[in-house]
Amino acid sequence: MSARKFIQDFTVLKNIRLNPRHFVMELLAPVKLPALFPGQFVELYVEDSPRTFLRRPFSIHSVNTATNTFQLLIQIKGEGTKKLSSKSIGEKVNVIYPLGNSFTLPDTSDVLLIGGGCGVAPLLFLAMQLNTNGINPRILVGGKSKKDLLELDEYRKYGEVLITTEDGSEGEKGLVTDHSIFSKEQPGFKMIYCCGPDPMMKKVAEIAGKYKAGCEVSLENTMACGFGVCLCCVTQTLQGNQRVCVEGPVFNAKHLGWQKT
Amino acid sequence: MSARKFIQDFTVLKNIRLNPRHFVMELLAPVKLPALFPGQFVELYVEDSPRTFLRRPFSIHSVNTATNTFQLLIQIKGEGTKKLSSKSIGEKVNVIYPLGNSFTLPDTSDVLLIGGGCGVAPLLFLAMQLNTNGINPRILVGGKSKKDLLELDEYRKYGEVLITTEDGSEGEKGLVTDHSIFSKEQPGFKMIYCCGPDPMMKKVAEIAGKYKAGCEVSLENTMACGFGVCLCCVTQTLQGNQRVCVEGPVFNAKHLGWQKT
Amino acid sequence: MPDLSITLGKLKLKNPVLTASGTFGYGEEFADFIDLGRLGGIVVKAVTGKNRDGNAYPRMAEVPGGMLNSVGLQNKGVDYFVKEIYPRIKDFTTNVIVNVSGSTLEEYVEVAEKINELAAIPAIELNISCPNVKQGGMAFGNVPSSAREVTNAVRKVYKKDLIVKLSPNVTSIVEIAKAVVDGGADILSLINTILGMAIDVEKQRPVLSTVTGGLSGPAIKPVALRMVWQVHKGVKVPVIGIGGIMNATDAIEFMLAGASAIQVGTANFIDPGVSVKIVNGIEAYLRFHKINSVNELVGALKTD
Amino acid sequence: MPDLSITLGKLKLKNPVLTASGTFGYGEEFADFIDLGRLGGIVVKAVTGKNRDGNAYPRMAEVPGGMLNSVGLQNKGVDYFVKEIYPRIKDFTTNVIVNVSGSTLEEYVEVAEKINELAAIPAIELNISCPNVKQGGMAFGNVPSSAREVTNAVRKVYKKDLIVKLSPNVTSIVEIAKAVVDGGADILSLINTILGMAIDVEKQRPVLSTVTGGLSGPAIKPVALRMVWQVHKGVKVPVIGIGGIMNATDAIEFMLAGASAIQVGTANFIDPGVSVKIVNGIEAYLRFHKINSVNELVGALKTD
Ligand SMILES: Cc1cc2nc3c(=O)[nH]c(=O)nc-3n(C[C@H](O)[C@H](O)[C@H](O)COP(=O)(O)OP(=O)(O)OC[C@H]3O[C@@H](n4cnc5c(N)ncnc54)[C@H](O)[C@@H]3O)c2cc1C
Ligand SMILES: Cc1cc2nc3c(=O)[nH]c(=O)nc-3n(C[C@H](O)[C@H](O)[C@H](O)COP(=O)(O)OP(=O)(O)OC[C@H]3O[C@@H](n4cnc5c(N)ncnc54)[C@H](O)[C@@H]3O)c2cc1C
Ligand SMILES: Cc1cc2nc3c(=O)[nH]c(=O)nc-3n(C[C@H](O)[C@H](O)[C@H](O)COP(=O)(O)O)c2cc1C
Ligand SMILES: Cc1cc2nc3c(=O)[nH]c(=O)nc-3n(C[C@H](O)[C@H](O)[C@H](O)COP(=O)(O)O)c2cc1C
Ligand code: FES
Ligand code: FES
Repeated sequence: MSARKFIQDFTVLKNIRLNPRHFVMELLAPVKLPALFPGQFVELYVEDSPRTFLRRPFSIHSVNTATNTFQLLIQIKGEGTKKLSSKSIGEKVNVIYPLGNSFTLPDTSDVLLIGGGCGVAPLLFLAMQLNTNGINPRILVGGKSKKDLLELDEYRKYGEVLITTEDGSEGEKGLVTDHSIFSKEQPGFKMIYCCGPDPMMKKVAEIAGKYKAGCEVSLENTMACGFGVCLCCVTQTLQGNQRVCVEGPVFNAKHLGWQKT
Repeated sequence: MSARKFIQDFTVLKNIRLNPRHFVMELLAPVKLPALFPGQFVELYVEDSPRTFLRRPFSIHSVNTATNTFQLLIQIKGEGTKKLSSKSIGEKVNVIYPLGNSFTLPDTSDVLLIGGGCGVAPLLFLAMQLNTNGINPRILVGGKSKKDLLELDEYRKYGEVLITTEDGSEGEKGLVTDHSIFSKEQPGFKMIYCCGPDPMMKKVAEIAGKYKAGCEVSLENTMACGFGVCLCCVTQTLQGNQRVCVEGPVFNAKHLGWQKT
Repeated sequence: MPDLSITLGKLKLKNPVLTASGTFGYGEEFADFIDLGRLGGIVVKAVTGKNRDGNAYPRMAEVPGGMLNSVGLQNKGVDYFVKEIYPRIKDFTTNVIVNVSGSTLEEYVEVAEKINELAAIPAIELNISCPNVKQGGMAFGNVPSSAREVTNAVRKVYKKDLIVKLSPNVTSIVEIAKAVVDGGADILSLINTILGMAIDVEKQRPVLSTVTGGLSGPAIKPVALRMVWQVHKGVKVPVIGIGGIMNATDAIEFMLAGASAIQVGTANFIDPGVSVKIVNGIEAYLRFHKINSVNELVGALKTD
Repeated sequence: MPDLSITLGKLKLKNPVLTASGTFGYGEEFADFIDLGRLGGIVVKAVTGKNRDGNAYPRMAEVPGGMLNSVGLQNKGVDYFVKEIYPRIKDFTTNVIVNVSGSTLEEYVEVAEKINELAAIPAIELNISCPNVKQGGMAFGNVPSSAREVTNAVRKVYKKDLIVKLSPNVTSIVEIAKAVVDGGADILSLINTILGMAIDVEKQRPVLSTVTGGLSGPAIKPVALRMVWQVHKGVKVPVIGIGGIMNATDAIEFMLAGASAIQVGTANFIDPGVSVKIVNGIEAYLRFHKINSVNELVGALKTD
């Protein structure tokens, strides 16, 4: 049922620092990439890193089948992401992929993508795929401040970009869920795809409910394996505890139990 | 009583591969080097090395007060030495030094240095110091084969070099202790300084006894701290268990218990 | 070509490398990465009497040289296993061993009895050492008398090879081992995870929802190795060594200490192909040292 | 400027950072690297009744995230300590605590009695948990009744603060803790090393001359943290946390779990300046979180 998984050494083609805490890494596959879908993620092994033990999961940010590469958008959090940020062009990174399920294609063209912080990562790939399917989504991104908004021009290629910042330095002031489109009676979306911090996604799910729109969210969780065997990454759903790495990371918001974190 | 110890970041100035398993690393001190003595060693911290936890001890191979550097001669054994071997020029290495006692100066000029394998490391520094004191030692080095003999031309600057190899590919065939000078009645040495594998040093100590020559050996042992506090590195001596890292690494062979290893 | 096969009780393994319960799913998830037929055996995830949802998340914390988990025996119960999972895995060309868990003596017996009926399962591993459940698990495994009792009760209904998995969270592992052998265990496996804890100092909260969890990975290897050695010297039945095995060298350490076979656990998460690499590495070691059979390694540690 | 001072029993520490016995010599060796006066205290190497030569070498094995040692209480005996060492260290501007060890109850009492006479030593740490000696040590620490008994005997002769250091190699650390408090301990310190083992597969021999040895370093931190938390909840006396502390974050984890102070052990070998860095790191944490006193951290873990 699920697609075949691989463990392969990829080559770093680009490693671009967007700001002090974020970078985009482009990785070249050693053989032809299999079909990849928005929402899926990969597990990277971090070499020469005494303080990391397990692999690190990252969503696929974009895929380029022509160059046989994919990109990751990574926020530097701790030791593992710091080590990855200093990888040089030409170095190898061991990758397990493709992991997890993916966003489902909408049966409407009134689509809104919502990303908070580094949660935008999988949405670029999704926006690309929607375009391929003739859909121009609106893309709402939020950040603390102007400098936290990443790659806006990239997103603009695939749809209209709406912005909120907590300090008002760009777009509307406030959280993404405070955006003025949510005060309209007819906000013009029937499907929301969302990725960001849990409280934000919970709020977005409520908004979707209010407007009777569909809503898929991409969750994070602490992962040991990433491919379904350790049961460390479960989240509460109407079907009981489900694995974020296999039954997710994308869930229909209505099916989730939304545990406290 | 013992000299002040330092913990400092040194800069890699040279990293020269002598053969697949040996390299010489030259390290530049961040401030003026204190007085260093032949036989003393240093403890290096190995960065980015998930499989090493403790520091790694190495004898001082030579010192250049003009350039404020010292050199280490290192054999690649495991993870730590492998990581050190790939250090680039300009990288930093954290060093605790100077550690241990040192060879005592001889009251004779009939001096023989004996080194087996990587045991030659501290003998170069010793040979230099003997020269400064007007003594030209003979230097007997042994190896399995010609290609294991390192830096012979360096040693030749400071004294006559005698050679044994186990396969006879250079110098006399056999172990250092089989060398023909030890079959002479008057071998012409009153003091031996020796560093190498335990069985070799034991044999050398016997030879010294036979000829009523003095004999100092430089021991290795498993070290956790290197500066005298863990008591992990003891060796049996006539005064009970003594720390190789403080009371040694240089011992008068007559004082040793020579435990089995 | 050295002989890698080994026999534990009535259990014949093509090589001494098994995979540890809870770290290998039901084996299927690894089929993309390795040929399961290359393994000596696989021990599947714990099976209990009824469906269990396990503990709340977070269930995992990374720690130096290892990880903590508090999965808590999540599984769909023995009937589901028999009906849905067994048919999918029964034709694996390796030994499939079921890890049997419970909260009460009766539950252990019920599960063992039902697994006993499954022709393609040659052995069970009785998990009296799970630190992540409030009742049962480690509570059985930490007291010699109750460890003996539950083993004995299962022994009465289970006719094939009975492996009992020991908890390291005890003063004397040998005492527990003896009690369990006394109760009828054919084989012992050890160790399960060591009870540990991690704290997020920024949140001032435990990382795990359950506060404490089980420590696995290289961090526990020295303790596991010591216990395997003690148990190997203390009892007569074969021992399966578990704990922090990341490569063939680690596996060989366990065999020298007295393990007749080993299980690879947490290492599977980092490299899902590691188990077969360990098989190959053991073979290379035997060849290099000109040892004809892996049996010669078992307990061969020289301590004179 | 947050207040780092803390009081344990009658013992006043300028901050909660001590150094662990056996990893800090007599403190003198660190004077080149740090100002000893910056520390809350130092616990010196074990002192026994008579001179002990300790175990044969090799005494050390490096393992993932830590090390094994089998030093075996090498020291020159209490009389030598009183005569030769005490005069050299008595004027340190920090608390100097003596780790008291022995093979028999009488030996513990003898040493404690002699140390009791030393004005500049405000406390002893009773080491009933050394895994590296055949008699005494851990044998006392692993059974509640004998742990109580030796504590009680020492309590009768020792008038100042009596710290008892617990062994982690037990089924229930709380049971031992209670017995020891019952016996008269003012303060508990935990954990000592966990019994482990390492093997050289090329030589097919144990790495340590004693086969087994004590595991220390980050590998044991999760276990130590769990035990500190259990003991903090289980007894009323203050607890000193020990085990794998490498930096201020680790130290704060222990304090949140219930430790009133901590000891830095193996980390001293890798960075002899680490103890003072930990003092500074705790201060920075308090400042950042606007916490006035380090006392507020003790047991502050939120588990709701
Ligand atoms: C399915 C999935 C997809 C993800 N996609 C992306 C992505 O596209 N880009 C990106 O930057 N990050 C992504 N993450 C998060 C990323 O995996 C973590 O930030 C990373 O593992 C941290 O590693 P580290 O070694 O740098 O930090 P650590 O030192 O391990 O941790 C630093 C801090 O981050 C927290 N943390 C660690 N792991 C996670 C996690 N899995 N989720 C949330 N917080 C965590 C820790 O609790 C700690 O507070 C994803 C996570 C998951 C599960
Ligand atoms: C005082 C002293 C001076 C030394 N001087 C030198 C020197 O000048 N040049 C040099 O190349 N080496 C020297 N050594 C040995 C050197 O410290 C070890 O080879 C090194 O620590 C191995 O580290 P590793 O991580 O590469 O190997 P590891 O992976 O740690 O070990 C690889 C193998 O080497 C063995 N080994 C590890 N540590 C030691 C040790 N201390 N002594 C002997 N064998 C060990 C291990 O048991 C193992 O079999 C010295 C050792 C001491 C104690
Ligand atoms: C995530 C996880 C889940 C586990 N689940 C089980 C289990 O269900 N039953 C069991 O007996 N052991 C379980 N264990 C313990 C392992 O089988 C093994 O005994 C332990 O992890 C030590 O081996 P390792 O260090 O190689 O992982 C689990 C371990 C982990 C890490
Ligand atoms: C080399 C070494 C020697 C030790 N000697 C003693 C000792 O003499 N007395 C004692 O109570 N603990 C001794 N210990 C245990 C430490 O004090 C400490 O409890 C243990 O190492 C755990 O802390 P750590 O992980 O920070 O090292 C020793 C530990 C090591 C590593
Ligand atoms: S991370 Fe292991 S099951 Fe999801
Ligand atoms: S290595 Fe610690 S005392 Fe010598």
